[in-house]
Amino acid sequence: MLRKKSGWKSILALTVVFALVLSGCASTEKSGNSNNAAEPSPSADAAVTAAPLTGGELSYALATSPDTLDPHRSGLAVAVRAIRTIHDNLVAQLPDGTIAPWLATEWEISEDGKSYTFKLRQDVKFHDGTPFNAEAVKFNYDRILNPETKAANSAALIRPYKSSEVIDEYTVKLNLETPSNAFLGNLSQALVSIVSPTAAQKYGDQLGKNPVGTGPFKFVSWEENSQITVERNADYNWAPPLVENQKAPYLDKVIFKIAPEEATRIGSVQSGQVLAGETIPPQNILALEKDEKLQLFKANTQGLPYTLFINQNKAPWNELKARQALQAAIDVDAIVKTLYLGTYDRAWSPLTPGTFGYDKSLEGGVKPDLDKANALLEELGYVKGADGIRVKDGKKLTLHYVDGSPNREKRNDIAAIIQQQLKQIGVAVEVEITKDVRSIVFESANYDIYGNSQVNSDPEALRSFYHSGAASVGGKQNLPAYKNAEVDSWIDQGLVEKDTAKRQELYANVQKAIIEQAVIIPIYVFPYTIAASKTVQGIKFDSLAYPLFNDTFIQK
Amino acid sequence: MLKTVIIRLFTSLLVILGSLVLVFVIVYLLPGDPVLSMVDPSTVSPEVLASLRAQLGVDRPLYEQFASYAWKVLHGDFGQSILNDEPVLPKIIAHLPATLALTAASCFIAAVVGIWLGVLSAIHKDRWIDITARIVGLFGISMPTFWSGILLILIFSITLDWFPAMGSDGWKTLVLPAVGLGIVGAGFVVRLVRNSMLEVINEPFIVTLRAKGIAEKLVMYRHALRNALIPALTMIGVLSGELLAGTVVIETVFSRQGIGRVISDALMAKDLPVVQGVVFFSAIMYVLINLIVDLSYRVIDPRVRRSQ
Amino acid sequence: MKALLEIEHLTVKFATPKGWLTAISDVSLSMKSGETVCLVGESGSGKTITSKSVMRLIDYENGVIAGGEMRLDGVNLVSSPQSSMRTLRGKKMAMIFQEPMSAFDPVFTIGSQIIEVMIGHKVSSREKARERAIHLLSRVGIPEPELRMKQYPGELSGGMLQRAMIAMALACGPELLIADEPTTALDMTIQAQILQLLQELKSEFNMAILLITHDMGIAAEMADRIVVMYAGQVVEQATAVQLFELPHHPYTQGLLRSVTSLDSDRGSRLYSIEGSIPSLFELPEGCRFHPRCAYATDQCAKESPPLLDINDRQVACWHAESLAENGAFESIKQTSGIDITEKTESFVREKESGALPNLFEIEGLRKYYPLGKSLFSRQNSVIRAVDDVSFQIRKGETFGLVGESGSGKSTLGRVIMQLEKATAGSVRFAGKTLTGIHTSELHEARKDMQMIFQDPYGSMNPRWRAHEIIAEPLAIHTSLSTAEKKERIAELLNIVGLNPSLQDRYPHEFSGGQRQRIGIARAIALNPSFVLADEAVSALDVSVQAQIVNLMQDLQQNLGLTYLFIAHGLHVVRHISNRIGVMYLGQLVEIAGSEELFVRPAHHYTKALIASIPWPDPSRKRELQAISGEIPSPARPPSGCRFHTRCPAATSLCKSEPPALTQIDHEHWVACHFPA
Amino acid sequence: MKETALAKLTWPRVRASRRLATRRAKLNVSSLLIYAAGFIIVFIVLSALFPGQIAPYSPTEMVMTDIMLPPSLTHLFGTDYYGRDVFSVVVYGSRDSLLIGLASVLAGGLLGASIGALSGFLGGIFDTIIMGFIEVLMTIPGILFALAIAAAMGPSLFNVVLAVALSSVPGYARVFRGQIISVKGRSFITAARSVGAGNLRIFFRHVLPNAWSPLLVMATIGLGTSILVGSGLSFLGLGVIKEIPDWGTLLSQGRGYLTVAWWMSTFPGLAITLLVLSVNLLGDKLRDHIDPKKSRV
Repeated sequence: MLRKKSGWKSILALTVVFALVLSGCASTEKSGNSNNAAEPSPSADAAVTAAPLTGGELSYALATSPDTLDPHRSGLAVAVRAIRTIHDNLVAQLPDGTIAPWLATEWEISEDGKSYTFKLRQDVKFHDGTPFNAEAVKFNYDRILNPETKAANSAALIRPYKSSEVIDEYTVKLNLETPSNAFLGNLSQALVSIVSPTAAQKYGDQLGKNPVGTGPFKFVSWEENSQITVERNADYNWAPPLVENQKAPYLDKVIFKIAPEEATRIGSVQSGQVLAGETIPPQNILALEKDEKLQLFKANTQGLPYTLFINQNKAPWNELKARQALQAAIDVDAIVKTLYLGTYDRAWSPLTPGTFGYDKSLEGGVKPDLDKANALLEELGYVKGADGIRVKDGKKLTLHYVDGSPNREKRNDIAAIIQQQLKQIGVAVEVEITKDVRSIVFESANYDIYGNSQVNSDPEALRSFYHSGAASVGGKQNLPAYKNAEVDSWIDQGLVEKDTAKRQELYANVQKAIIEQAVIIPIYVFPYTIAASKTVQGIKFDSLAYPLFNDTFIQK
Repeated sequence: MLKTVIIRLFTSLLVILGSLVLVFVIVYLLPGDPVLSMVDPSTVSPEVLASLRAQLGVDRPLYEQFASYAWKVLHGDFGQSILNDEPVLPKIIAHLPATLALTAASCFIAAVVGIWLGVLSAIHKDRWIDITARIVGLFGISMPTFWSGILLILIFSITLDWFPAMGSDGWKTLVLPAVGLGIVGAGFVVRLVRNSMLEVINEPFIVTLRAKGIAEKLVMYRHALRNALIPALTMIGVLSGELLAGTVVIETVFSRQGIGRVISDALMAKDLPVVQGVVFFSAIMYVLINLIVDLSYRVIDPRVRRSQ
Repeated sequence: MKALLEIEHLTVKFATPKGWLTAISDVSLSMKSGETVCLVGESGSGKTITSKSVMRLIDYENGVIAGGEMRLDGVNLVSSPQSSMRTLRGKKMAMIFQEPMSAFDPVFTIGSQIIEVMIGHKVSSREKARERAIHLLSRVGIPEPELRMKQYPGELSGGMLQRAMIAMALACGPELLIADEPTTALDMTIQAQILQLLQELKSEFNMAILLITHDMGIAAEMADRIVVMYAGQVVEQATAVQLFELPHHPYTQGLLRSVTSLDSDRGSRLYSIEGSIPSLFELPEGCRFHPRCAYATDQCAKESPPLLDINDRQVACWHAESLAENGAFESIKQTSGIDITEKTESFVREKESGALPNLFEIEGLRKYYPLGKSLFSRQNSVIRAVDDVSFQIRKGETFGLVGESGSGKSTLGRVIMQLEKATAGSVRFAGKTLTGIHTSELHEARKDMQMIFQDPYGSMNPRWRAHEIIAEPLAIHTSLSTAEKKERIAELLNIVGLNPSLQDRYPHEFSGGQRQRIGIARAIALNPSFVLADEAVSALDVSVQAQIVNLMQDLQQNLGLTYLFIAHGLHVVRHISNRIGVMYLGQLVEIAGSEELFVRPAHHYTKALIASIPWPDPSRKRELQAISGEIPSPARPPSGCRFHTRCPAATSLCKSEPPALTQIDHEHWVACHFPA
Repeated sequence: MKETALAKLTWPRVRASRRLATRRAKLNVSSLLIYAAGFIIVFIVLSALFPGQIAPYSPTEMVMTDIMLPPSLTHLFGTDYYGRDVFSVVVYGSRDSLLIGLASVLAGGLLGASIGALSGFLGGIFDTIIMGFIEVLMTIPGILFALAIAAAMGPSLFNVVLAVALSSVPGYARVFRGQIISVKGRSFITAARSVGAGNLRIFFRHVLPNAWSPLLVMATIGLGTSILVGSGLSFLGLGVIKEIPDWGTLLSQGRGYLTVAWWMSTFPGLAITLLVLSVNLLGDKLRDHIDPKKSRV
C-alpha cells in the first residue's frame, strides 16, 4: 500500500484475487475435509507446471524462537517448522485424514488393536550416517517414555504406547496399553518423529541444539534468536506422499530467521529481505494480497478451534440457561469479521472442519439473539441494576474471563469485544490477562471463561477437554468442568470403533451435545499463513498445516 | 595512583559480589514453582518432580543454595537453562557479541550526535539552533523505543529499502537498531553536554581565552568542549547501562540476536538460571565499564589526577 | 603624548531575563602609553564591565555597546567586528584576571596555554614560542620554568598562576595591559610580590596598565592617574597625588576616609558612608550618589551631573567646586610616620586589660585532618591545620587573629567554638572545659558563645525570612512566646540598625551589609558573652566594612561582648583588636597588643605582613617590601621554625629547632629564635 | 569631518538596536516553548480529570461497522480495529498513563529520597552500607529491574507502578544523598550548629527545604521516563490490560496496524512523546531556575 498503482490495474488485480479466494474456498468446501490444502495464488498455479529449479536458499521468517529442535522435547509449534525439515515420521497423514507410508512401508494392526507391526524402509540413513532400522524406532519411542528425556508434548501424543519389540532389523512391533484410533495419526506428527539414536546418546540434553534426523534437510547451525540454517540432504529419497518430489529437495538451504515483531517480519517480506514469512496478521493479509510481488499461502489448522470454555464449576455457569445466554449474546460472527477481517473462518463446533468427524450440520446453528439472552437471565432471577449490570441476591452477575499474554492471534481482543457484548445483557466481564495461565487456570481453576485451542490430527483430542475423566485443571476437572456420561461413552467408543462411519457418528453426537448444552463457545479456526515472494514455488503443508519444503524452489 | 586502582578494583569486586547476592535473592523471590513451569505436572510423576527439585537444589535452604550457586559461578558454571538444558555461560557468550556490537554502535551514535547537538545547542543558547537541537534531542528520549524502531523499519527498510529490518549478521543489520537505540542515548548526551558546556562557558577561563584572542571556534571546540566532556565521561557508564537495558526492547523489534532477547525470553519463561546468569553478567559488565570509565577519568582529567 | 586608549561616552547594556540593564553609562577616559591608570570603585560600580568593554568581551555575555566610542591606538573598538578584535586581543592589549586559579583552562598545560597565544597571533613558530614562554615564565619569577611548562594549572599555587598569567599576557608584547583586581584573591605577601612585579614589567615592556581595584591602597601605590567609578559612572578622575590630596567628589572623599589605615586612631569610630550601593536595576534619579551624600541638594536629586573639568581634574558633582574651595573636606592626608609617644595612652589601657579575667583559655590545641588512609604505609598523612596553639582571650577584649590563607585561623575558630572536635588540647570557657563534654552541657554553653560568618548570605538559610533567621537561637534556647519573640526581634533589628519592617524579607533581598547586620542580630540574640567573628567584614565593600566595624564596636561597649576577630585584612584587625595573634602554618608565632604589634613587630613574618600592606598615600610611595616565597603546605610543614623557608633572618638553628612562644615584653610573646 | 564623525557615532547605535531586537526575540522563542509544553500538560491533565467532557464518544463503544476509519472530522484520530473512536480512547487513556507516571515517580521518589536523605545526613558506616547497597542495585539497569518485577508479579496497574517505582529508587537515593551532603556542607548549617540547633532541627528545618528542589527536577524528568518504561512493559507484553487501555498499551496494540491504519498507533505514540517531551522541557526549565549557576546572566 506504500507503492503506487494505477487504479484500473489494482482493481483488476483485486478482483482476480478475490475470485480466486472465493473459488479456493468453494473447492475446499467441495472436497469436504481437505481444508488444509495450500491456497494457491495464480502465479503459484502457473509455477507448478514450470520445471523446478535446483539450488538457492529460502529465507523464512519465523514468528517466535523455537525452544528446542529435539522433537521429543519441544512444546512450541514454531519449533516444529524447523523440526519438520530435519526429521521424518514412520507414517504420514494425508489431507483427507488417511494414513500413508513414510519411513514405514506397511503396517499391521493386531485384532485387539493393542499392537502395531511396522515394516521399515531399508534405504534410510540418518544425517550422521547411522542406519535407520527397527532398533532406532524402538530407541526413539522408548526415549519419549523415559522421564530423563523430559519429553513434552510428545509424551502425550505417543500415549498409550507401552513398549517396542524388534522383530528383525527392519520390522518393529509397538505395543499399546489400550487400543487407540488416534495412535497412527499421532505417529505422523512431527513431535514424535525419529531422531538419530547415535546423536541422541552423544548429545544427551543438547540434542535440541544439534538435531540429527532422516529428513530432507540437514541441520547446519542455530544462532539463537537469530536464525536456524538447514541444508539439502542429497541422499534423501524417502519423501512422504504429501509432496511430489520424492528425492532430495531442490533448495540448497532453508534459513529460518527469527522475527518476533510482526511489523519487522512482514516488512522484511515486503522489502524482499526474506523470501517468506509466517503468521501474517489479518490486517496485513488484505494488504499483502494487493502486493504484486507477493503471494500468500494459507492452510487451516486441524484439531480443536479456538474455543471459549465456560467453567461449570463456577456459579451461575453451572446453569444451562446462563451458558445459553452467553451463547446467544456473544456475536461470534461480528468478532471474527471485525478482528480477522474475513481472513479467519468462524468455528461452529468443538472440532475444526478439517478434522475427522467434523459435524458440518452445526454450521449456522447458533445465532446472536440478545432478547433471548436477556430473557434467559431474567428467568434465572437476574435483574438489571442501576448500572446496567444484573444482580441476584445482592450479587452482581460477573464473568471472570482469563486469557493469556502475549496477545496471540488477537485473543485478548476477543475478550475486549466480548466484554462489551456481554455488557449489553448486563453481565460484567472482568478480563484478566495473565502471563501465568498455568497457575490461574490449570492449578487454581480460577476462571469463568478461558479460551484455548489445540492442533491435533484426531478427534480423540476431544477427550482431554470434554471427557469427565480428564483432569487437566487442578487434577480435578476438564477445562469446562463438563461431566456427561453419554459424551464420555461416545468418546471412549470413538477411540476403538473400527467402522469409520460409526466413528464419525459418535463424534458428531459429541459435538452436537456440547453445542446444545452451551459447554463452549467456538470462535475461529486458525489458518497458518505464509507471505512469500512470487519467486517462491511449491510450499506444501502437512495435515497439521506445518510447511513442507521438499517441493519448494525459487524461480529466477 | 596504583593505590586508587587497587581500592577501586576491590570495591568493584565487592559490588559484583553484592549483585550476585541480589540477583540470587530476586530470582528466589519470583513467585511460582520453577519446577512446575519446566514440566507438565499431569504427565510427570511426583518422584520425577522431586528429583528435578533436588537437581535444581530448590529444596535446600536459601543460604545453602546461594553458597553452592556462588561456588559454581566462581568456577564459571552458571547452571543450565530449564527450558532446554543449555549451559547458561556459553549461551550468554554466544549472544554477547551481537549485543556488544549494538551497544557500542549506539553508544557511538549517541556520542557523535549528542555531542554535536549539545555543543551547537550550548553555543547558540536560547536561539533557534539551540531550541531545535534540544527538541531533537528530547524527541530521542521521549519516544518509546519500540515505536521509533518500527518507524525506522517502515521508513528505511520497507519504503526506502536501504537497510535490512532484521537479523544480526553484518554491519548493515546493525545500522537501524543502533540508530533506534542511539537516538535515545543521544537525547541524554545532548542534555548532558549542553548543561556541561553551559557551565564551562561561564567559567572564567573562557574569558581568559577570548581575552587572549583565541579564535572562537578553538575556544569552543578545543577548550570548552574538552572541559565539558570530562564530567560527561562519567555518564558513559550510566549511559551504556541504559543502552544495554534498551537492547531488551530494540533486539526484539529488530529481531536481533542478543542478551536482551535472552533475558526477556527467560523472564517470560521463568527460566531462572538464565535470568540469574544474564543479570549477573550484565552487572559485571556495568561494574567493569564504570571501573574503566572511572580509572580513565582519573587519567584524563588533570584535576583529579593531581588530587591523587 | 598621543593617547593609547580613548573611551568616550561609553554606554553598555546587558540583556537579562528582567530586561535591559545599563551597566555603565557615559564613561569616558583616556590613557597614554606607558601610563598606569587605576579604575577604582566598589562592587557594582562598573569597573570590570568597562575593562571588558575595551576588550569587547561583553559581546559574549549578552552585553551590547549602546553608545559611545572607544579607540585603541586609533583603531575603532566599537565598530570592529569580533574577527578583527581577536587580532587585537592578546596581542595589542592583554588582560589578567582576579582569580588566577580559574582563569586557566584546567585541562591544558601552562606551557601550551602560553604558546597558544603566540601561535594564535602568528607571532612566532611553535619552537620560538616555547622558548619565549620559558623566558617569560622565568622573567615573572617562576622557578624551574621548563618544568612548569608541562604542569597543569591545578598543580601551581595561586601566586604562581598569577605570575604565569602575567607571562601569558606579556607573550605578544601588548601595549596595554588590563589587570582586573589581579591581587584580590591572593594573600597579602603574594599581593605585594605581584604588584612589585607589575611595576617592574611596566617599565621593562613599556606598557600602559589599566589596573582595576577596589583597594585605595593599591591605587595609591600603583597609579599615575585614578578614575573613580560609582554605580556605572565615572565620578572623578585625577592624578593619584591630586586625588589623595584633595578629593573633589563627596564619594571619593568618603571612600578615602572609610579606609582603615595603619595609623588611624583605634579608639575612634571609622568614617563610613551611610546607606549602600544602589542596584543597577533601581538607580536613583539625578546624581546616583545623592541618597548617600551629605551635601546633596534638590539639584542633585533631579539632574545628573556631567563630568566637568575642575581644578585640572574631572569631577561629576554639581557642588565639587564649592565643596573643594570651602574646605568642606578636611585634608585626609595621612600624617607620616607613627608617633609612638602619642599611643602611650592606649598602651596603658592595654596593660590594664591584662588584669581582666580570662574568658577563654586554650591549651595545646591541635586539629589534624586525615589525608585519606593509606593502604600501604602505616604512617598516616595528615594536614596539621592547627598545631599546638595556646592562648587566652580576656573578658571584654577583642582578640584579633591574623594570618594568610592556610594558616589555620578559621579552623582554630571553629575548634574553639566546638563546631569541630579538637584532635588534642583543651578549651576552657568561663572556667568550664568545653573539649569532650556532654552534648547537653555543650548545648548550654552555646548560649554564651555565638558566631558571625564571613559570607553572610551563605550563613543564612536562603528559604527563611529575616525574622526566622534571627529567631532561631531564641527558638532553640528560650521558651519565649510568639509575641515576645516578635518584640525581641524588633529590638534586635533596631540594635543592629535595620528597619524592623524588613523582617519579612528573604536573605537575597538584602544587601551584603544588611545581611551581615542580620547575622550580627542573630549572634547577639541570646545576649552571649562571646562572639567569634570569622572574616566578618572581608567580603564587604570598603564603605560598608566601616559601618559593620563601627556596629561591632558599639555592641561591644553596650553589651560587654568579648570578640575573637579573625581576618586577613590587617588594618581592620588593628583597628578593632586589643590584642592580636599572628598565625603561620597552624601555629601562633606572635601575640602582642595591637599597637605594640604594628609598631614593634618581633617576628619576621609579622614584619613582612605589615610591610606588604599597600599604603593609601601616593606621596609616600615606596618600594613594596615583599618577602619571597609562598606559604608551604600544612600537610608537609617545614622542620624547625616553620617560617624559616621564607625568613630573611633564618639560620641553621631555625631549620632544626622549632622556637617556642616566649615572652619578650609585657604582653608580647613571640616564637622566634632571632626576634627583630 | 563633523559629518563623518556623526555617521560614525550613529552607525553603532543602529547596529546595537538591531541586535537588541534579535536578543529580545531569542528570549521569547524559549518561553514560547515552555508555554506550549505547559499547554500540552494542562490539556492532558484535564483529559485525565474530565475525560467525559473532552471525548466525543465513549471509549468502550465498539462500532463494528466503522472499523479502522481514517481520521476525519467525525473521528479526529480515526477509529481502531474495534470501531472505537481513537481520540476518545486516547483522552480516556491519559488517566492511566499519567497515573503510572505519577504514582511510580511519587512512590519511587519518596522511597529513594528517604533512603538517600538518611544515608546522606547520618553519614558514617550507615551511609557506607546503604550506598553500597544502592551501588549494587545500580548494577541492574532500571528497565531490566522493572521487567523482572513485572514478569514475576504479572501485569496489573499496581505491579507496573511498583516495578517502575522500585527500579527508580536507586537513582533518587543517589541524587538526594548527594544533595543532602552538599547542603550539609553549606555554611548556614554551621551557623545553625553554632547557635545550638540539634540534628533533627537541622535536618528538617535547614537541610531538607534546601535539598529537595533538584529532586523535583529529577522527578519531573523521571515522570517521562516512568511513562516510557511503562509503555516498554506493554510492548513486552507485561503491561496493564484494562477495558480502557493506557497509551503504552494502545501504542503497543496498534503497532501491528501501522501500515494499514497508521492512526491507531501514531496518536497514542504522539501523546506519549508529547507528554514526555513537555515534561522534560519543564524539567529543564525548572533546573535552570533552581540552579543559580545557570540562571546567572
